[in-house]
Amino acid sequence: MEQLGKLLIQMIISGVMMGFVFSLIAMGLTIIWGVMNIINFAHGEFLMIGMFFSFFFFKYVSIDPLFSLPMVAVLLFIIGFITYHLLIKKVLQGPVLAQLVVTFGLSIFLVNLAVFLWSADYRMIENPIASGKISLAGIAVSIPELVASIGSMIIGAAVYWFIKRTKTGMAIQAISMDKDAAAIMGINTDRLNAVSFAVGVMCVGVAGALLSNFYYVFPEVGSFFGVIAFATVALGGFGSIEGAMIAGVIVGLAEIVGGFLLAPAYKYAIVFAIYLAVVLIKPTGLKGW
Amino acid sequence: MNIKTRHIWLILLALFAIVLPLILDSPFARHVLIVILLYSILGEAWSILGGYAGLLSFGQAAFFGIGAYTSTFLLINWGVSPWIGMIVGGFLAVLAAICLAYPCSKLQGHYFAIATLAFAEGLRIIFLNWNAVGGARGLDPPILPTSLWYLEFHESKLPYYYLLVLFLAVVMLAMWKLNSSRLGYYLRALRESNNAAESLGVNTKNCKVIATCISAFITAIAGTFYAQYVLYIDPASVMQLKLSIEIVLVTMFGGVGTMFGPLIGASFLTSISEIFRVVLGGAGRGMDLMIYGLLIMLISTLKPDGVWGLVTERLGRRPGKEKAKTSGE
Amino acid sequence: MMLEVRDITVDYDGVVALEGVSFSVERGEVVSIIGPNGAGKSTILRTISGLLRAKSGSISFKGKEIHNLPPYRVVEHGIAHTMEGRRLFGLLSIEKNLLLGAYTQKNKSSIHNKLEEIYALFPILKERRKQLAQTLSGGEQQMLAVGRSLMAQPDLLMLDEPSLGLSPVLVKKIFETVKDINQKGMTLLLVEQNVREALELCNRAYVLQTGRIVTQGSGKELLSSDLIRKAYLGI
Amino acid sequence: MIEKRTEISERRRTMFKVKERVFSVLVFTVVICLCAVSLSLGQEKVVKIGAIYPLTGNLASTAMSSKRGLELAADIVNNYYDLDIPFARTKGIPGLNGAQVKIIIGDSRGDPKVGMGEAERLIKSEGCVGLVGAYQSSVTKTASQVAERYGVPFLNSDSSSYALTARGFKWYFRLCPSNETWAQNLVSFIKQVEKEKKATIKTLVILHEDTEWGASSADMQKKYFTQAGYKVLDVIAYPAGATDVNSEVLRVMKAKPDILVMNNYITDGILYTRTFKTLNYNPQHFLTWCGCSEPGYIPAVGKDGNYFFSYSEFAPELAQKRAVVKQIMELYKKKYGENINENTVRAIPAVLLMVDAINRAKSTDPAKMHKALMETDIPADQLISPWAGIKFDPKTHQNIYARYVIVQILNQAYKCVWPPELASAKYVWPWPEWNKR
Repeated sequence: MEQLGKLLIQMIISGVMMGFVFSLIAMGLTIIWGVMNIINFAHGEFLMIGMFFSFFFFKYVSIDPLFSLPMVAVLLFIIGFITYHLLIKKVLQGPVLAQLVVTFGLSIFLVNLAVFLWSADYRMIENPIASGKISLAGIAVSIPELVASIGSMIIGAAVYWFIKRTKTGMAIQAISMDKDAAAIMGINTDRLNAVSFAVGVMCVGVAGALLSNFYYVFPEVGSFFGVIAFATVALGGFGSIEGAMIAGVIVGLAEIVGGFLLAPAYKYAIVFAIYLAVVLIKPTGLKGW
Repeated sequence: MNIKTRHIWLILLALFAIVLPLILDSPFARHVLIVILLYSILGEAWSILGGYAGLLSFGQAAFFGIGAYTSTFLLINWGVSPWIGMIVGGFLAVLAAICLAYPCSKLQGHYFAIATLAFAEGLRIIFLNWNAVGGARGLDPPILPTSLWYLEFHESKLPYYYLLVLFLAVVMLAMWKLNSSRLGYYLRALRESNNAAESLGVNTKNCKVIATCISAFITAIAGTFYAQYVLYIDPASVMQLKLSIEIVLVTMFGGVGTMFGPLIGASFLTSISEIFRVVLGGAGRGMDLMIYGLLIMLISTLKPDGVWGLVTERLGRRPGKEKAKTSGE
Repeated sequence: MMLEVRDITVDYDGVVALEGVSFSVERGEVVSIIGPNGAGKSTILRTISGLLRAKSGSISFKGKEIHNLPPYRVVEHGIAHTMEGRRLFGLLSIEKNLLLGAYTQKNKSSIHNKLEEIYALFPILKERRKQLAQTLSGGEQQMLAVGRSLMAQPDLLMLDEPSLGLSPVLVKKIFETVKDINQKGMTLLLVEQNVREALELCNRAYVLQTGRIVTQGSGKELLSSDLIRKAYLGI
Repeated sequence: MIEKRTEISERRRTMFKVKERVFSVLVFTVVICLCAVSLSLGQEKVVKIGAIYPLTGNLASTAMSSKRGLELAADIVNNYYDLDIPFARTKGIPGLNGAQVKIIIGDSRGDPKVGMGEAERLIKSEGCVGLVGAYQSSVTKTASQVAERYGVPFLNSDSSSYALTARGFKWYFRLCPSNETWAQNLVSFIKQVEKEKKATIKTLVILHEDTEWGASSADMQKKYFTQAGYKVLDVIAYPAGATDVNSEVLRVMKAKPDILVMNNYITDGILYTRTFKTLNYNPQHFLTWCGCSEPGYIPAVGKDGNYFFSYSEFAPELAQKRAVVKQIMELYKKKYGENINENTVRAIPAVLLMVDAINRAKSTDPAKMHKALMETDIPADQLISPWAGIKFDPKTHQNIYARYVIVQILNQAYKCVWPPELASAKYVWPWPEWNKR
């Protein structure tokens, strides 16, 4: 019994830690959705790019992922900004379906661009600063995961602060609630769309950089996180930042605790089942409107 | 232009469809044509939901998988003809569609989309671990002598091709009928606005459920065709999210809500993808899919109404009212 | 001439919404645009504020052409627009809604003064300033919408159906407020279906039908015109 | 009103006409493109061997290794090399007037349907006399069906699903061992450990990814371990490519097996290794399949990879016994700038056997090739794989001499520990605990 109790605590800790990373990924997606009303199917691919950048900084410039993080963030922000202007802007006024198609296309393109440039090999950052583990009373916490979850929490809090407390953030919220009303307040919606897209991409890129401390890097790594991110965002409520944060933790917990109690094979099925159960009761997710 | 000319065009089209595989006599070309037809049918079925009712489904693979699995399971275990299995599978898919659409009918926009995705992924995981249907090992339909009754043709691909042409024709006819029917009208009203449709007295819930059911039925039948054509199914090939997304892509690429959209989208995307794969895929550097993705992005930014819109505009015509509702006001 | 709209034509997806509409607003005036549902009244305001683009024609404000500007640039020129249905940011607090109204303003102390001014005008808003905008009643929401527009310190305020969905008492109150704002020197362009009140309030009015201006005149003239009496006042 | 209606229907009809025209133009374009593709692949006077591999997607890197193996084999056949291996010292196929061999690669994208189409294309449009491939068992299934239908040999050297040979196909031959062989090999190894190390091994847990390969391998392991009197406490399936494997490892820890038998791929292998270490999980030992033997594994986990047992189809130890193995390893390194790996080593014999069959048949006539293949009896010393030779079971067409070797990672290198005649190092048993290293 004591054994099981220990296992449970272990699982809850691991689940919550993983959950924070999911939260950050989902936050990026939800900002983009909230502001532009589009589902970014290439979201996971930006995660992949973040991971690759982090890996390259380590491999070729010998900068540890923890220290290259700000650079990765800036690079991803710029990539997001460019992507918005080259692609997203062009379809924003068009049919909803064109927006979906364009991000599908982007996703296929990015994965294979990565294969083309960097090959489909699996890579791993060897011995980053964040490595090893902490053991306390039989509960083990892996340091890279801990760093990733704390990092995600910090970045998540920063983005939350940016959205909720700054003037630009308030304008972004305004756009996500009512685009036209925001425009006639004097908000340059086009510019802020670009900013939000870039912030969204940055969030997921940073999550990628944090994951690269303990997760392998390869071109298709994003697809898996991407699907989980959709479910997380929808569970939290599209466009809701708080929702994304909470849902991320729920997904992390469901995956590990649910996987343990039911069967690991079904752990993602549990995540989807939770989503379905929640939207049947509250059609707009936990915190959506 | 009168009715007669229209009939002549239809007859020409039918003739074209009949003659095409005879000109393209390499089995690979015929294989590609069959894949195109399969995707066209799946696209038409998606179109009922996405194009007419404005309900984005990312879970078509669930229905496809149910169709493929049911007929194959019945064939393997009790030697039931796939024709019967097809109908049974269709009805099982309808059952699944009711289970999905009834509670989800109140979900709006992307919530519905993610719900279908969650449903399909959940179902895939269940099949992946369900040993009675082979689990991850998949199912191999027995290889029987060529017969129409068992839907297996080993000497030639033509029977598969013509059966699918016939199937597509029936589906398109049904779509055409649906378009001018009361249900079609309701569904279009639904696409424009849920509230408006309700205020017109449309029972939106029933409409959504019925649309999902029709779509699921057609998709499941296509699943049986797939199983009998490829003669191997597993959750990774018939229930994968990738398949659901390809179905959406094909339809949107061709142009949503048009009768020929899915066919055009499927022809275009499949042939482009196959050509790039054959020419560039051997290099193993992802170049084929890279160009494919680039092309999709280019067309969707330059011509958001799909290839259909590109062509109609080129000919000096607006895409008309069939195009999907734009976002916002 | 503060605002001059010359011969604008607007269409939605090929359906003509406005055809050759011209009118003007002088500084300090209240000008009403009245007309039935679907006549294109809101379209006029949306075109002026840059949300819609005119196919032809021109709009000038304080002598500058503004018809090619995006909405946020129009605001900078001094036009505030209170849209139909209030369009508040429901999940933000009242104060944040007001502050967003002053988005283009850079001077912090003047924003603060303006905020106090609005609170003085609508004391109820001050009382509830931390509440979410969506928790307000219809009348309060309308006050907030007007207050939010005023925060931009505009030269011209465009009000779209301010009385829509309000009880008669509140309608009266809103019109009093509008009059009050005007007396403090604000130029107003008012779109209303509440024809009598609108005409009583305004200096001049234009009557819009199926995208064209069919008649115009001072409020009093129109109130007594047969057309208006028959068509809108039911007399 | 009536006028208006006619106008509308007139417009609709014009639309319809336009649509038709557009449609035919589009389809016509497609047709032209397809024709162009099939024409551009004209006939040459060489023997073509078709190869189907998943060159796009997750397995692209693996498939690239295989592809290099095929090219290397073709190169050895076509040109003169001073190697002690058949067809190296001749140019081309001697039995066919020195005909050259050409490998035509088809990309399956890991999709059974695409693999099927590729088989059609390679056989009928390209005129390949035989097929090799296709890595994933699911693709091999559909592609070999096509080969069966057209009566063309399909030599499979990298799909392990036992179900493949159970179909009794006439034209399908498997050179490599199956997952059934692996299960048998594992049991023999464990029996040997019990004897040599005086270990008491009674229970095990089988962990497998939820793919065709993982599930069917687990089936076989469960069957053979149970038959041999061991107790399988749990068979745990988990989603391949999972983001986190804590729940899986905790479940294994709860079951407390003596040994953990794992069937996973490199990505999960890395994740598992780290999670085992974090949670300090130490059974008597780990037996892994694939996860720890892919080329990227050791660089990724470093020292933490030490002591894992893994399967292999390539034993570098062979280099000490057979000079040709060393030569090929060097040749490969020179040509591609990387070390040869088992995916490459697996691909080579498929091409060489195909050539051998043609050579003996003195023809590319399928029936004659089939006869030659059935008569195949290649001794071990002509191979670079650790198999005991190549000879096909007359019914299932499984290479009866195929076997795996078991390696252990020692000092971050794979050392062969089983079968005894190839063993080059003493294995470490039991597993050294994580915090005592």
